[in-house]
Amino acid sequence: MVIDFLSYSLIPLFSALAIPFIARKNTRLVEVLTNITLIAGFINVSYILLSYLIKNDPNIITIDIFSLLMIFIIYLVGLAITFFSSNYGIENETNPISYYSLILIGVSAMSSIVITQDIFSLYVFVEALSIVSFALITSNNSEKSIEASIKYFFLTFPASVLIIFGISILLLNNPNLDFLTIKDTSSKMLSIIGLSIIIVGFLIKSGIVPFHFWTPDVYQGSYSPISAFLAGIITKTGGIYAIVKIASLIINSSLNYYLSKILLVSGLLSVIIGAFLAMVQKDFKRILAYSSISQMGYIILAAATFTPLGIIAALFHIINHATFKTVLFLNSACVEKQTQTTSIDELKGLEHKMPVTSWTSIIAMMATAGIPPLSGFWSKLLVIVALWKSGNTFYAVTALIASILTLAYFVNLQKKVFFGKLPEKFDTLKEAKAQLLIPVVVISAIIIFSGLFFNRIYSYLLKII
Amino acid sequence: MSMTINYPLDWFFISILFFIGAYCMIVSRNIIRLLIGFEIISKSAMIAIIASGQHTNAINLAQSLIIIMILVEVVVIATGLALIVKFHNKYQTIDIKKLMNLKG
Amino acid sequence: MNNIQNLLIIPILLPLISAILILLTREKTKYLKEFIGISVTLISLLSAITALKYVNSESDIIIKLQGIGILSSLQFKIDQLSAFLLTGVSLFSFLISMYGISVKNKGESKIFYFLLLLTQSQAAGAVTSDNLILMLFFWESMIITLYLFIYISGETNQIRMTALKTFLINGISDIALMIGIIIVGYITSTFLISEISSNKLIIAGWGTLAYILLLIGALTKAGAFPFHTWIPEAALNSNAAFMAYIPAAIDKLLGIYFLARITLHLYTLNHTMQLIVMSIGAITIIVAVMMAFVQSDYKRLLSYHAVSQTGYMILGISTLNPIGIAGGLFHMINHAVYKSCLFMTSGAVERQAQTNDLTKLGGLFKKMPITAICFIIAAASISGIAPFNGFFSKELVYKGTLLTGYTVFFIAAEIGSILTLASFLKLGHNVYFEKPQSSIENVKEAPLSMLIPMVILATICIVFGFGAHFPIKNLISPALMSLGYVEGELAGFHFDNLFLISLVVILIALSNHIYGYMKTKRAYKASDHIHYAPILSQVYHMAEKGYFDLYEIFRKIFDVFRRILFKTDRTFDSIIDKIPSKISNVISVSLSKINTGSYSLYMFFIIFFAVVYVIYLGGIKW
Amino acid sequence: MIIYVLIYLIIIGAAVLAVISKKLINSAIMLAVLSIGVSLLFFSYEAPWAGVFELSVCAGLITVIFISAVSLVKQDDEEFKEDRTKYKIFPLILMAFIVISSIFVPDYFMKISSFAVYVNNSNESIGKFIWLYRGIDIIGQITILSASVFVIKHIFFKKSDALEEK
Repeated sequence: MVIDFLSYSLIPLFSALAIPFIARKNTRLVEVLTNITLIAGFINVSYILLSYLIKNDPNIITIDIFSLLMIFIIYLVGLAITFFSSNYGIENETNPISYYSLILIGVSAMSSIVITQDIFSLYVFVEALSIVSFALITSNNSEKSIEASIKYFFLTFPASVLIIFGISILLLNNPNLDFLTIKDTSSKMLSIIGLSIIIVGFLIKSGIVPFHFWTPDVYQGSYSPISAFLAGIITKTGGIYAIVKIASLIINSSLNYYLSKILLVSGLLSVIIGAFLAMVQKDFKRILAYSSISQMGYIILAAATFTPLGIIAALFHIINHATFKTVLFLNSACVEKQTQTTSIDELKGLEHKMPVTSWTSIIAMMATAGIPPLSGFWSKLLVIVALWKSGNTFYAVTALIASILTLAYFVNLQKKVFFGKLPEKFDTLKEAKAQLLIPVVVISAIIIFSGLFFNRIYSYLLKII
Repeated sequence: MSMTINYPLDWFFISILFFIGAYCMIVSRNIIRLLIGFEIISKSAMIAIIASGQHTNAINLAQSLIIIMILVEVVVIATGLALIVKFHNKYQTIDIKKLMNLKG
Repeated sequence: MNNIQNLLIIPILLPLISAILILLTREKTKYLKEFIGISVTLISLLSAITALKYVNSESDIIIKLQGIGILSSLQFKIDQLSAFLLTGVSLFSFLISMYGISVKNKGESKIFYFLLLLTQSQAAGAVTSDNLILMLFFWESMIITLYLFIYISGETNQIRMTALKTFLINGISDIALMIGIIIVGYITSTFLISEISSNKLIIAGWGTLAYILLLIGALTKAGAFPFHTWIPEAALNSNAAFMAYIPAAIDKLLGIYFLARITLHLYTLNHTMQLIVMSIGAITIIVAVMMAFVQSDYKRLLSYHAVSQTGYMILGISTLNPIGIAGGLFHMINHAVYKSCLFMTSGAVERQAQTNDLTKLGGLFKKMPITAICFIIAAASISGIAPFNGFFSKELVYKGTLLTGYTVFFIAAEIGSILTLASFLKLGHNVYFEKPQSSIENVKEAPLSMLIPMVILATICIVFGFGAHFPIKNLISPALMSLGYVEGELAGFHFDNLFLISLVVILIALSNHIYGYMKTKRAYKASDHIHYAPILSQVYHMAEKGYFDLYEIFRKIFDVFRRILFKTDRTFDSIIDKIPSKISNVISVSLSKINTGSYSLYMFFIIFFAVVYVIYLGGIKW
Repeated sequence: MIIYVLIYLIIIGAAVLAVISKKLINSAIMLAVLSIGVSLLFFSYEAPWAGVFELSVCAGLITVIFISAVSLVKQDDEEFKEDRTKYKIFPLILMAFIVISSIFVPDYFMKISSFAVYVNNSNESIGKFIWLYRGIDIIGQITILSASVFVIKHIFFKKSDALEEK
């Protein structure tokens, strides 16, 4: 545990506990309190990050940069979700007190996940996060959301059993479950077996092919702002992050060959199958869900190289992907709110009426597809370079070709939803409220800037390992 | 001496228990029975922890983990049952096959 | 020195910036665009004249784009030739921007002035660049303005096709030019004109190919045979301001400038190549003038003459002796002056009488006297009648040609002169003196904004004629010096054999016209006896159908290729496009069928694959 | 040795019965029996704290929650007719699995256990152990408990309640 960062997880937790007492009647106060908590944390972490980025002096801070970046993105997405929700009119559909408390607890649990240095604690916080998220999914009490929630519950909780099995194997040759201890014993067979089983558990939790079945159903069915929260950060922190973290522990192990192979295969399958499935979907959110699977495949591919560059690429793609997916899902929520549908057969020509939504979506889509100079291009480039340098040329080439598929389904989505002629029934359509657009605009700006100033960020990322 | 024999035996029973739970989670249509299956495989995981701890003479570490796991499990089961009750109130059924609207 | 350099950026940068400014104005503003256009081109003209004076009296001006690293070799250099061209370009931009105020079918005037200023900037850049790549940049960007100039003239399909044809011909020749420049750069390992000229290339090996490619670029820009075919079509399908500006003036200036540069400055020509270029000149004169003679449209007739006169310039440049070159360059500026003037008169007539068709025009001398007088002066100039400027430049070309010893080219040039005069007799007679048609009885004189440029140009015709030593001393001789030639006694009126020959030419043309007129009683049919002569009528017919048009020939050949390629493309397309999309669709649909939404199936897959993974990873293979 | 096997047999038997019994209420009771068996196992492995927790929380609390939940959905459970063949053939499948796993699993884990490293840290008391080594999990427990409170509140929130409050 990095004690320095403990406040990032404790403050939202106490804030969540305080909400029911402070704001029993006034829902506005709940929103204000939640947003203030997250803004404070966000400003704090951005200040540390930016001072580090700008001054670029290694002596300023000697902390865990890996965790700091993850905390930054957790607070960014969390803040975007709460800010969005507070203008989305959630009080008509759900209980704002428990809603915001759960989001804060989720942020707290995620922060704990990224700052903890113990694999069992990781498990505990991941369980807490899962509980929070399945409750949040059902926020609007619709039949779809309950179906999504039940599928999420029954299909991902068994994965924690695999994690425990892995921990029990780890116990055989580790006096405790500290990451440093595990790193020391990472050249031993039992550690690798245990960690491999844990990784399988996290593969299920993050919805990598062939464990991807729950992902699209859950993302499609859940309450719209929560879809963004889930796809944007929860499955990243609760699944992929753990895999990358474990991969970073066993970089130097000589026994990671089989693990590497199976992760490469899973990653590549995710990239390809996710993209193929995204092409035939009829629902906006479902396309995004499959795209999410596809993109997480790239992260897994990068992590599977077990090289420092691969870990950097994976981390950078996690962060970038969190930004794209948050923008896209929040935009889909805006579209759903304005048009009452997410079926792409009914939507057309929204560009004319919802320009900001349309253009931020296009930026995020282009970034996802890896169009230079947006941030997604660089992280995909890093992934492919890492694959190539580690000798997995076949996977590098296939991943490169598969990114064309990404472009294919996003072009299709853009064409169907945003471009074309506006149907008559949308004549009275309006752009979403300005407050709903602020988060997506800000995150789109971050996408563009992190692409433009990639050289700075890259030198920063290099210090992780 | 019994330790070296115990550990494989433990895992033999753990695997059986896991199989029972997994079978239940796959075949059952009754949503409460799914939770029962989940409970069974969770138990198998707990036994795995305690067996490892006992095998390496680190039983206190294993115990401390088990205590936390039990708490987590209670919370998961309780919230899961709450979700099931909500599902039941909405759909007036406990058949998981009714949940096939999201697909493709 | 620095001040001079800054001043000389004006003809390039100022029009560019103002062009963009004009785009920002509203179409509705009254005379704002026109005012910007006129004032900017006037400033450019003044600074060009300053440059000319400076260059003639002091030294060359070199402007380097410093501090831009890789771009540092992109330099502008203004020597006497460039300064001369720069002055010419700026002069015509200024006159046309004034003339353009009253032209009707020029499209949105905002776009018109935008293109005009852009062209001024590009042309000024092209003539002053010392780096071939930089020149190529300005040169090639001109095809876009050229295309747009024609495109904005109207919305008919004909205009679009003409614009496309223009674009393709110029584009292909620009590609040839580009390849030529690349080869030159490859041979000499520099792109600087000043460096290449200090160690001239010779016609051998790759150098030959490069010269031919550069020649194609230069000749296409100048509008010589056989790359001229877009000009007559553009004459029918665009406005008079454009015709007076680009094909009549700017293109001639640039094309001949570049021809002079490559022929005299970059290369030492051998005898064969000289003959080839001279032949091109002679053929251009004859073919185009033959076509011009039988036209029955004002602008189209002029446009063929614009091609024909190019032949004289090419002939003059390719004589490779100072007198011929001086004639070529002098003819270039003279031609720009009188042909611009002629196109302006055609524009004035078109504006006032609503037509350019010779069969419908007649008797305009009384109704548009100033226009008519300008026309007569310019027509006399182009026909080479004594004291006007065309006479002197043609004399110089003839002299130069005779000095080379090839009398055949001289004869060709003289035949060209005869037919030129004959066709202008026909044109002038028909438009201004024939009895008026009923449809144009209410015609009035053209507006002032049209008359002023015409009068200026007609005055220049006279001034350059009577005082021919003035332009030769101030413009042509310095240019010759910068090209490395020392002139002999050029200026002045010589009462020698050539003058007598020109009198003979006038007599033949006059008698031909009178013969034709007496035969048909209509001025516009005065050429019929040649048009419908036994063999010639067949040739003319084929020419009108485009059998001799390279573009049309290639278009027909390419049409076959196009069909074949289209079929192949469709086939490949279906292979490449449809089959993968079918396959991917099949894959996607079958994959998505697995996602039935059934929890049990999902759970089975997840547990099954988890067990497989765990067995694989925890297997005994470690 | 024999006592372990007996306890395991109780556990396995209770698990099978929990799966195949027709009534949910019986399943819930069998789950309690299973938990009791597991806690007995913990006691016999000299893990009394874990055993006590297992007995009180899993056998007690969870069973109570289960039974109350089952009684809430009782009516639909009785109406709900499921194809019971898959439960009837389950013992056979289980036998087959036991045979297969008895061939591979003990061998594999025998090999695994030979790589184990013996650590002796059982001297310290369990309370001290939790506090010293697993202190961070206390935060985890606080998080998960507070999460559960809000989750229950969130799940049982009805829109009509909110409207009444307003």
